[in-house]
Amino acid sequence: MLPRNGLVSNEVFEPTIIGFTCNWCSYRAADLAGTARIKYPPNIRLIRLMCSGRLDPTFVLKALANGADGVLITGCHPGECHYIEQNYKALRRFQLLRRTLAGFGLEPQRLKLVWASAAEGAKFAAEVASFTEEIRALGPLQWGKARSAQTEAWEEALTEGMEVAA
Amino acid sequence: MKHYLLYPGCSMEASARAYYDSLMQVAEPIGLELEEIKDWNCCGATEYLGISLTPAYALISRNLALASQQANGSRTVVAPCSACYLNLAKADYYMREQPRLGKMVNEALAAGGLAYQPGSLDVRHLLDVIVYDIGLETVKSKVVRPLSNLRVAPYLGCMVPRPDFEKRWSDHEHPVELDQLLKALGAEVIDFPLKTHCCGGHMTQISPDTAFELIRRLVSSADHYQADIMATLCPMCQLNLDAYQGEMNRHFGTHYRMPVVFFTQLMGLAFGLKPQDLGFGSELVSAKAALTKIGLQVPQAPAAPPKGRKEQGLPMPKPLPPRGSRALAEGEVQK
Amino acid sequence: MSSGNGRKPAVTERIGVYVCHCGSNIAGIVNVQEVAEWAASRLKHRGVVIGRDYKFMCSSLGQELIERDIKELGLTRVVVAACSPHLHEKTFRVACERAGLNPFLMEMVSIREQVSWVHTDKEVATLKAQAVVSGGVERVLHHEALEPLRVPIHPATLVVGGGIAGIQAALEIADAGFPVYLVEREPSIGGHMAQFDKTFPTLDCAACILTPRMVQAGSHPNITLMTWSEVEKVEGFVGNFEVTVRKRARMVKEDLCTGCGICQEKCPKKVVDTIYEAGLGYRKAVYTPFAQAVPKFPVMDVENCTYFIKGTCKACEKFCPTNAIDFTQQDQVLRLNVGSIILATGYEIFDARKVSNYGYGRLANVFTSLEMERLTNAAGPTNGQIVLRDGKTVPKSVGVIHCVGSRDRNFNNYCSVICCMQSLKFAHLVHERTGARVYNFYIDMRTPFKDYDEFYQRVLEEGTLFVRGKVAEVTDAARLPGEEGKLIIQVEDTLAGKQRRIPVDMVILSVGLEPRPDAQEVARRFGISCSVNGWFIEKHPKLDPVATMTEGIYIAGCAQGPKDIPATVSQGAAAAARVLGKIQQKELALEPVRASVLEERCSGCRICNSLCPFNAITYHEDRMVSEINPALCQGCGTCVAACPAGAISGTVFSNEQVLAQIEGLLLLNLGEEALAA
Amino acid sequence: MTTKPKFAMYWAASCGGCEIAVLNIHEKILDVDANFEVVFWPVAMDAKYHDLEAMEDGSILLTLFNGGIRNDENERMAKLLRRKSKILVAFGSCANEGCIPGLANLRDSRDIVRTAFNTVSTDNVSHVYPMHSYDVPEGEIHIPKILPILQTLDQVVEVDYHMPGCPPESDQIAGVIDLVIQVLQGKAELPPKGAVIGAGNSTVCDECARTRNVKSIESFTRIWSAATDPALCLLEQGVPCNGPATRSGCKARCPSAGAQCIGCYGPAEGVLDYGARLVSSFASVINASDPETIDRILDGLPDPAGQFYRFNLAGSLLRAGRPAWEREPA
Amino acid sequence: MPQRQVAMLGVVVEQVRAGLRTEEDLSLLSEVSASTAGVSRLEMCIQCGTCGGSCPSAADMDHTPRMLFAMLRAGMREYVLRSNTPWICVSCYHCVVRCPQNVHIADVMYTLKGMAIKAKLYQDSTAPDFSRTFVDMVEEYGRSFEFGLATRHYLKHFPLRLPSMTPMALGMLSKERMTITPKRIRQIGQLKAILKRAKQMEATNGHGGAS
Repeated sequence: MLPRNGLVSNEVFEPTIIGFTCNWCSYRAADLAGTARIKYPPNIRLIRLMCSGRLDPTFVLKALANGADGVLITGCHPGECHYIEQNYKALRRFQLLRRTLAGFGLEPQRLKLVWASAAEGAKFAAEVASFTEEIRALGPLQWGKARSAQTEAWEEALTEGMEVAA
Repeated sequence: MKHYLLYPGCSMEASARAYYDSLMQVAEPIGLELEEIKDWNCCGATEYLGISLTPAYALISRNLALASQQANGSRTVVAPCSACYLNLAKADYYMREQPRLGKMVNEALAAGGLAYQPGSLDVRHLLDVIVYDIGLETVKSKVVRPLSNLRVAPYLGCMVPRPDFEKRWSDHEHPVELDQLLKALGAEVIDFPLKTHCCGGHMTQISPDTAFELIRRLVSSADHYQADIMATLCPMCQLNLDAYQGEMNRHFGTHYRMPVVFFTQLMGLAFGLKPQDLGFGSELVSAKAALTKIGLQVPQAPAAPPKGRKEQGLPMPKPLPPRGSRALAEGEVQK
Repeated sequence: MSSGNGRKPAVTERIGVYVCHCGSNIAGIVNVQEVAEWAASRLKHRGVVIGRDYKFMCSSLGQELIERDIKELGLTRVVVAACSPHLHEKTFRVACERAGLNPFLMEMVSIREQVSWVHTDKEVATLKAQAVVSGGVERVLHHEALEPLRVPIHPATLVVGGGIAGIQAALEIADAGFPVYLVEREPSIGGHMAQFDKTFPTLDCAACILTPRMVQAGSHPNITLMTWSEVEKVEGFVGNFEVTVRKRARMVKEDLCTGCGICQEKCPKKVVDTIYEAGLGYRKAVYTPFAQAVPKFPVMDVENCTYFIKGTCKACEKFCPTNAIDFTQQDQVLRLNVGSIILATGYEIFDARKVSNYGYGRLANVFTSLEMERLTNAAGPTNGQIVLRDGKTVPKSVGVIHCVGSRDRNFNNYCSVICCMQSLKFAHLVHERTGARVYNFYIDMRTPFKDYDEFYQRVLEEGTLFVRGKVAEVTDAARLPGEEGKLIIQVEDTLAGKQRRIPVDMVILSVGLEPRPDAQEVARRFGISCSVNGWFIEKHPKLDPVATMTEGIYIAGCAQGPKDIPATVSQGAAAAARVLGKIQQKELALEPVRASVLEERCSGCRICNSLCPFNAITYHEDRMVSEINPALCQGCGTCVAACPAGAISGTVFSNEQVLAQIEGLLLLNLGEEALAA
Repeated sequence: MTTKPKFAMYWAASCGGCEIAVLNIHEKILDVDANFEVVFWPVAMDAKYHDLEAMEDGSILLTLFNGGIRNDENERMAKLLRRKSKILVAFGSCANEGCIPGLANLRDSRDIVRTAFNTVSTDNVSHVYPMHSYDVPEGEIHIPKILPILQTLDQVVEVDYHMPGCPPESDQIAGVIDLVIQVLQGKAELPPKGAVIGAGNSTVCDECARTRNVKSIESFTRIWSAATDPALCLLEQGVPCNGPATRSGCKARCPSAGAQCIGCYGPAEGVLDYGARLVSSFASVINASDPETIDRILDGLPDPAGQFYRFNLAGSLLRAGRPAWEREPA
Repeated sequence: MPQRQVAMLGVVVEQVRAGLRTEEDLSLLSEVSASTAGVSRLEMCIQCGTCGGSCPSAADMDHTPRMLFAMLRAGMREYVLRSNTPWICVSCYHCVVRCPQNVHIADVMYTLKGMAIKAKLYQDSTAPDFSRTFVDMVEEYGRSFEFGLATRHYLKHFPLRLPSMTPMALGMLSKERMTITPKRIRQIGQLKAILKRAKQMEATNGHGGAS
């Protein structure tokens, strides 16, 4: 377990979260949270993009498919995008992607969009903290982990069939 | 015919009988169809909220629950009494703003086999409905006896234009709706500066001296503007200004005789209905003198022009058009 | 074609990983030595050949460490784990360049702002730092050698707005010998300052200090003045903007007009002047807003001109000695090429009618601060007489209300900065000119700058009565004896803890400052953004207050936020300095973060076309493909993420780089055996 | 005659459409016969697994493998044919990305068995269920085990070439066969290993005749609910057409017939997740900026997962839905 | 007010004067906020005095609303709950719509009344009694009953005023604007059940509930 998720302790489930930040607002908010020494859970690992508009849904799927339990997308507040209006595109993609994930039987809450200006270090930290708790509450995702348990599925299907027969 | 659910409120059956009667009289001609909420209860006025939160809101919400059960055609509840209007509107709004409150209230309602979904009803005041749904044009068209020469002080009191959660009124402090309506009736409407100030509320019961001062302010100001009569839309205001006017005069040694009636009564007059059918005569400060002026062509002594406005001198800024998309109001802005 | 993970090409790169202690800032929480060793051992198979930790990587010694390894170990990639790239990315890029490694082959990851400063558990923090480094290693494998983009800069500058900020900026640049186009919407430059009488705290006359500057700007050989004009369109990019300006028809031939003013004299049509006279005075249908207007040529207000309404009159034409009047004049549309743009579009004053409890618009003797400026102005409608709306009565008592429309969530929740001082100024002027009793009603007294508090002291000495409390209402409803015929100001004197009713003859509302109503639209036109409150956003609130996020576009004065004249002027000068700096470089280098279309993969679906706010994407009907102009592209990557065919790729933040970083962060690169563990 | 290179074709979890498409190349099939010795092709000739097993590794030159890996028999055959073949081609959508059978990955595999053997439409009163092994007088017999999820061929074995399509267009098949023959005759070179063959490099729009403009979607509609302009891009008309993200090669058959592309040719070159491309591009051109309006517009896509992953689910990054991964379906 | 309370208050005053009670009761602010319908925003108050300036009955209050909020923040529980301010509030909402910080002032006043009653910390019993009487009637009949209310109340609190009030009362009666018999709603049982449940919840969920 450790390597995949360096932060698992036996008592509580420690989720792994990938966070996407935009270079102009939310990444700077994260910097500010740092310079202000505001503490937040270590579960999140950040990736810097130029803009939330750069966020390709592929990134989110990649993260979820490869072991992340939740993904946090952050960007400038509506109307304050460094690239004028690209965060609106992020918003639209986020909403459609959430619906699509739901189609996969995956809790939409595992994907969250948060606006944080370069001045909102405290907000950024608070959002990370609350999101971590939300994901902790949802439990591990561990996408694809059941792949090993191939035959079981069959045996169960069979026995089940028998029961029905009986 | 426009259909609404009516929440009359306790006073309408007693102290504000005139309000109720005149409303019933004018409703038909302007095409206002009012269906009373069955077995409604008191809204708690301003008292229950001060005792405890959940029961107070449960008390109010029982009416909302009953209304939404009864609602078929219309989901709009009309309240003629300001306190009732505010309480109903407020409960609906806060249960939305504070879902937990909604949850608690509904738990309580469940004990009576009732439930209410916050936001599912529209709570509006009678004046709002008449001005914005029925329309001033319709009202105008029914006027057969214009209230010309009658100088009326439009008085709304507090709880209708404030806090105005749904932004239904043109302004918090100087709303124009009542003025417009009275103008439509042909009355001469004074720019009454205290039109949304307090009548004393329950202070007549708790601290009469406080109340008397508040009553005095209103009456004296109306008198100062040479109003013949005050038109109000709130039973509490009417009761305080009318019933306690004498006591107030005694208290200050003044001699005001300012009749205070409900705007619906004046509507009735303008529509040519009989004063007694409109509850005239039930006011303690008689409106007779004022009534005699209606229809008479005797030229009035020119009213003192409002202070500070002269033709020459520096130009005045244009007044701000009423807030919101209520374009209807635009044409009718004061003067 | 499907599975993302799995087979990877064997790594041929040689990566060096450098972990900074930052004194104890990082080392205090993260076991930096362990992280460095971990990278060297566990990520060996990913190309890491050396992992080092050092006290201060950004120090010259730290940099030399990296440079030496590049040379001696033949590193082809570098990962620095330290502070935020926003602080030292440049530093380490330069270091790599010195050692002959392309600067863009360095990746910097933050383990200070994102790890040591925000976490407390040492073990966990160290583990996270490892993950972060691993992400950097995977990412850097996909970096490519890049060159910064170089674009030439056009020497001309466009200054929008002819207020004091714009004038200052224009003069600075023009004096430095470069051409400037100064565009102003109104008939004359001068802006709000031209409306003022005295300026705080020194009380020197606004006209006396402003008009010389106006004349200078109007006559400067390097300044092309365009009043009664507006910018309609902005194309191009930093260094090479192409701007479309509409020069509205003046109906006055500038080459013939001598500005003698006879046309105004003879014009029979009187109009309330809501702009310059703030609605307190009148002008004609053909007019110059004020005597010292620059340029001197009048403009014709066609909405009000009798000739344009009725078809007859032409008095101005008849009497014009030089036949300068031309009723047939049409708007001109000009296209200008400039390298830089300065926006100094100023502010609007808050509409006091919105605060209905103060009665402005209903109560005759309630005035706004701008009306007051005109009242006190010797050239104003009353020749500087402070009188009531009746035009003659001198007030015996005056109340000045601060924060009208400011610091109030019902209107604007920000502080308008200048109100306290302007209110104190009015207190002084009223006292000086009428001897009236003056009350000032304030929430907090804010007099922070040079000689400001001294001025407050002075006004205190003059006997102005200060009441701390936000005024509740201004009414004409008399309640007590002595209130009849007065305006009563009702307020809680919060220091006395009592409600007071103060009767006065005149009320002055010190109204706040607001963004121009069309600020949003202007921002969109110039490709910059507005804050929640509607002010233009600067690049950095502290370190870059006059630049914007859009290269080559600068802001100055109140368009960026409320400020007083000194601050406005310094911003004008600052913006000019930034522009001059750029012009002198002749060309500028841009981060090579750019998107490009792979033509053979583009199907011409045109989904990307509408996504670029910088119009960098053009569609070629003939070849049925879209193309991105690298000079216009700002590198946001929105089109890269949107392209359904995956035909658009972006440098510095490519799909490969981000996806690899994800795998790294999730430690997939440790291989299956590690995952099993 | 025995010097002719050997050819094999196999179907795993698929519908058989791929073989029809192959037969659909008409007289070209004779070239196949002329140039190849067909050693294994269950649908066309009788052959036994043990014959195949007996063959020498790498002795088959070309194997066209269609169908996804749904059960352990499919898996065994995939590995076997991989061993025996020089060139293994993932043939058709199922082998490449799972196709329609892959949609079952949204459910728990036990549901699939239940659906097959115990639904109202199944006349199975005595609830007889298939069993993996069963003793009969002749001895123990086996039937394949179903796997929790359907996998694509390259998720199970290494694949040399990918040939997309449901089914691949016959002319494309013909083209590929020609190419291989050319190669045999030394007249041409094989494309680099792992390449996609029998398809274009761009997407469907590239071959679509409809005029396209700058896009801005106000609402999504269905082709049957509104008359569409036959000359204008369907997506611009609000019809969720997957063309922009789907690999070219079909000559835009569906759009030119007035129907939106449903994506059977799979993702374009180098695309990691087909659905993600559509999510991103569709959302990007929605004309709304407030969450409510966006939601209202998105309601026009009732089943996004189905819309974007109809053919590509098993080949997508997530590969399957939650229930398939979990022993306790959510 | 009873002797004991006076004494107590006296002591408190002494302590405050002596600056002994520096320990702030920070729970007070949050308690009030939690007990207020909607979002009180009390913590946002900037002490500008708009409320005190707007209040039509400020003259009769022993503290302006603004001061009350300052004391509230300082945690001066007894002072706040003893203040007559909430009882003098006429719910005119001028302060609410004018407050630059959108503090729900009127609703906070209701909350403070409730807390004062619970803590038995009000000075003048007139107002609480009036509310109580009113509420009792409503709970009994489902409707308010002005005549009974007014008479009962005046008898108790302003017996001396009664004579001068009589003409008014008689006028009201003669004009049928007051009935001597109260009206009762049909389903009073239902209402009583609802209020019972509500009160139970109030008891279990602490004062307010909305938080």
